[in-house]
Amino acid sequence: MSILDTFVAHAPALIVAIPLLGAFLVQLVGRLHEKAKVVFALLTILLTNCFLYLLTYDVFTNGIRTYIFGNADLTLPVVRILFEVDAMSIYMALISTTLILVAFIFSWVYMKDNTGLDKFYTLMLLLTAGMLGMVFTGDIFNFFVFLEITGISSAALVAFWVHKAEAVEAGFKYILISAIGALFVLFAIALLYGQYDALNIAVLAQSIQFTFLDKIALVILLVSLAMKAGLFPMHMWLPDSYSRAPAPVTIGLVAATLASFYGVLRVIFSLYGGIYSGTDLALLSTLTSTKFMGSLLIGLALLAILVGVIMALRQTDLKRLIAFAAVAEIGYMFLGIGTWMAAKTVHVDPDGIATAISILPYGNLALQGGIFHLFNDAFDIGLLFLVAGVIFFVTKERSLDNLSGLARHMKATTIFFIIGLCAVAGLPPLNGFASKLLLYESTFQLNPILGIVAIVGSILLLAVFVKVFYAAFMGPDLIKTNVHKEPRSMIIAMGILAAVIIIIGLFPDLFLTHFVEPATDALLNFSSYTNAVLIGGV
Amino acid sequence: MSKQFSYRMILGAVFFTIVAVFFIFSALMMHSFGIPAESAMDDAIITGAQEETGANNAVTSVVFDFRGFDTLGEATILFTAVAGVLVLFRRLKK
Amino acid sequence: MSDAGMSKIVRTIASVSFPFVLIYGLYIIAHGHLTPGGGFQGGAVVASGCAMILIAYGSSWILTKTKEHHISLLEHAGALGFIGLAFLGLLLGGVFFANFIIGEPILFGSAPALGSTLADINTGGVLPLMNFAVGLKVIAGLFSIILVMAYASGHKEGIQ
Amino acid sequence: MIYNIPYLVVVGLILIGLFAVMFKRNLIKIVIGVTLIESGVNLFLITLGFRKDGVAPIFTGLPEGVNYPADMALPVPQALTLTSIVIGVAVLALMLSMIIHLYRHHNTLDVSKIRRLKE
Repeated sequence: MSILDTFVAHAPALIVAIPLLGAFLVQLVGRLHEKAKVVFALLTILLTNCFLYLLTYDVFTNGIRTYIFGNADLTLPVVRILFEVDAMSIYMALISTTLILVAFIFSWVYMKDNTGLDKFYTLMLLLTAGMLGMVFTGDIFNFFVFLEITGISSAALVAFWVHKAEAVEAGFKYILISAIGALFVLFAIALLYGQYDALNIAVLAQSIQFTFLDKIALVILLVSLAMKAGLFPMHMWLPDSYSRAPAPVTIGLVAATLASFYGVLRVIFSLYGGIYSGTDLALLSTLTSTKFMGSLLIGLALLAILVGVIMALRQTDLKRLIAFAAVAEIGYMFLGIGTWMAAKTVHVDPDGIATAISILPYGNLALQGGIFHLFNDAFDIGLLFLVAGVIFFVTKERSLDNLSGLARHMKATTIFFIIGLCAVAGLPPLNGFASKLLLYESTFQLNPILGIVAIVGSILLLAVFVKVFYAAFMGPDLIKTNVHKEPRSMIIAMGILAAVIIIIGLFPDLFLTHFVEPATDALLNFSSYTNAVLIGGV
Repeated sequence: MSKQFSYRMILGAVFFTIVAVFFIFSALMMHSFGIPAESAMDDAIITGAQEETGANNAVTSVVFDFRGFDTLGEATILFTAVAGVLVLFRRLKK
Repeated sequence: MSDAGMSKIVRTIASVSFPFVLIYGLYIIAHGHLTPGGGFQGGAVVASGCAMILIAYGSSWILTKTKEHHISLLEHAGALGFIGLAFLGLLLGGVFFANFIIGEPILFGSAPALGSTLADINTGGVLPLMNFAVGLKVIAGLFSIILVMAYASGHKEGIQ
Repeated sequence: MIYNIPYLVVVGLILIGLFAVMFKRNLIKIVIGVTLIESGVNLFLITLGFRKDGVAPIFTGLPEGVNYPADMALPVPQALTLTSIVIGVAVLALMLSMIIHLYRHHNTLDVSKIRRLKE
């Protein structure tokens, strides 16, 4: 076994353990030199990224990889914690680490006037470790632990500017929501544990009977995770915390929200995947509940799109406006899942007897669109938040009423804002268009109204950001004269995101076949997920 | 008491009632207290604790060996909380 | 309030009972793999002893004896010790979190006889070491939380 | 059915906590509600692990005649509860720190007077 194989074999554990170790060390390193902590945090993330790329290559060529903590041999019953990394986990991990890397580069100058920076980087690294743990773990209680790490560290980061009352208030809201959500997740885990005496997702998925208690556990899990992902009726915390956190933290929060969304996906497609992704005739009795859940998710998603966009139109605070746009974007992702669930159909032979269940082709298309959109949402919204951060850093202004004529001073930022604007609104040459087109096509086939609402949402988003563009970047020069150029590190950070957006916008097919489709297939392939654990696939 | 506030109260009350009904139902449908429905994993842990981990205390063997990674996460959470509290009460001026 | 400390009676009783609390907590940590207890529980006992001293003497007095970042250093030591043991498991035992000591002829290495046994402290492999690391972490972590919060409720400007 | 009383107690605790979180307007009471929910969930985990006439899963000085594993309480829920308690402490510490700051900024603990972030 070569050294590279050893690295790959231990990569799942190391990818989570290295940011943890970095978080424990960063305060000690920070005593050496002023900038040492930033450099150290960046190096930690880069090292994590190296291992992640190794693991990516391996998982995309060889399939699911498991890692058992404490003992190399898998024994049944599964008593140890294990990580189960499939293409979907990798897809999420790539998004998270890239966003965190960008956040670190951005924070180089952005945070330089603050005290307590060593703890800032500690918490950011802990946030990273928490998200990576959430997406890699194959154990449901371990998922809860990482959910809590993510929630607590991001709540502390939201309240980082403690001298501002609104920041503390937003942080308190966030921790309240995440604490209650996590406690209900734990309650659902306990319900499942009490019935099946297992905590491994694959083992639980294999043995779930869909009894009344299972249904309650499912509802609790979905509601609390959707709350943390910011789905419509439970999105109230999201604009507050997104808009009051420092810009690098907002990027981290976007990634953390997506990790919760990943939790929703895992619950539907893996934990309860036997019911939802299966096409056996035996599942005929659960078909109604599947379709009902799908319609419910579609309804909430459409409301999220409309409410997010309409609320965004009314905002004058730039970051809050983008946060409401993020609510709408999350709606698009849930629209993908909902359409997939509603697209199941029963084939009936002439005698009226059901012969088969299948998923209509546009269902899978919608799911692909949703998962593709997850990536686009992270990068587009992330870029816009960075632009808002630059504007705040340069002008110390967050209200659109007081901003004007920025294009004269900040050429690069203006260009990045236009890129982000077009990407969020789903205009053709950029990545947002590719994923939204998939969603429009598929939802239109399910019900034309859905497609129309989705398109209207996009158009309104375009209107929102064009309004912002005219208000902030065009028009007369600012009365203030202390507007200076944006620092180089911020341009690099925005440039990375913009480059990714443009490249994927130019080659959406390549990205779709090489990343989105494997991720979707990994989600849908329920038996390979369970067999990787149950039929020792170490 | 604004109008919006009472509207929220009603919504909250409805939500609370639904949660209460579901929770009470789930409590009634649980397996009988004291007779676990299924115990394969825990039995394997009890029998394996002494041999595999060398600990007489099966709970400690779960905490630090079988589910050691959870404990790392738990220690990390405490670390996070300490860092968070220190961040909130840091000195704001250099 | 928390800053001024309390009366002489309270201070005396607190300082007399503190060593007993300390020893009890350390006993719970050290025997974690044999009897009910462990790093978290014992650490919480010791930390509550420290909190008792804090309430009796006040946070300003404590801060003249020790600095917050010294306690923070201890916490780092505990956390690094714990994750370091996990990494050692990767290096020496082949897997992250491997119990690499059990079965080796060193301290804590021997395995107990199966079934009901007497308490033999020389068992458990990495478990007692992890108990110590976690115990240190919990003592330092909880105490620094309590110290900072007690100090902050009396002073406007931050600590450190 | 009669044997399910422990679960009903658990649900009662969780509901009291949820009630406090949803309808109380004092920040400290909201935090008390969160801790009540947490205690309820912890109690639920522990009740799941109980076995009738079982002893603690510890071999040191195990009484004669106990045949394990059938007569021992389940160890995993106890470990999970331990984790959950520590998480609860961490969340509580952070929440209370934030409340101290909110009180400094607003001089009140009433939620309706603190709320600045609306819309």
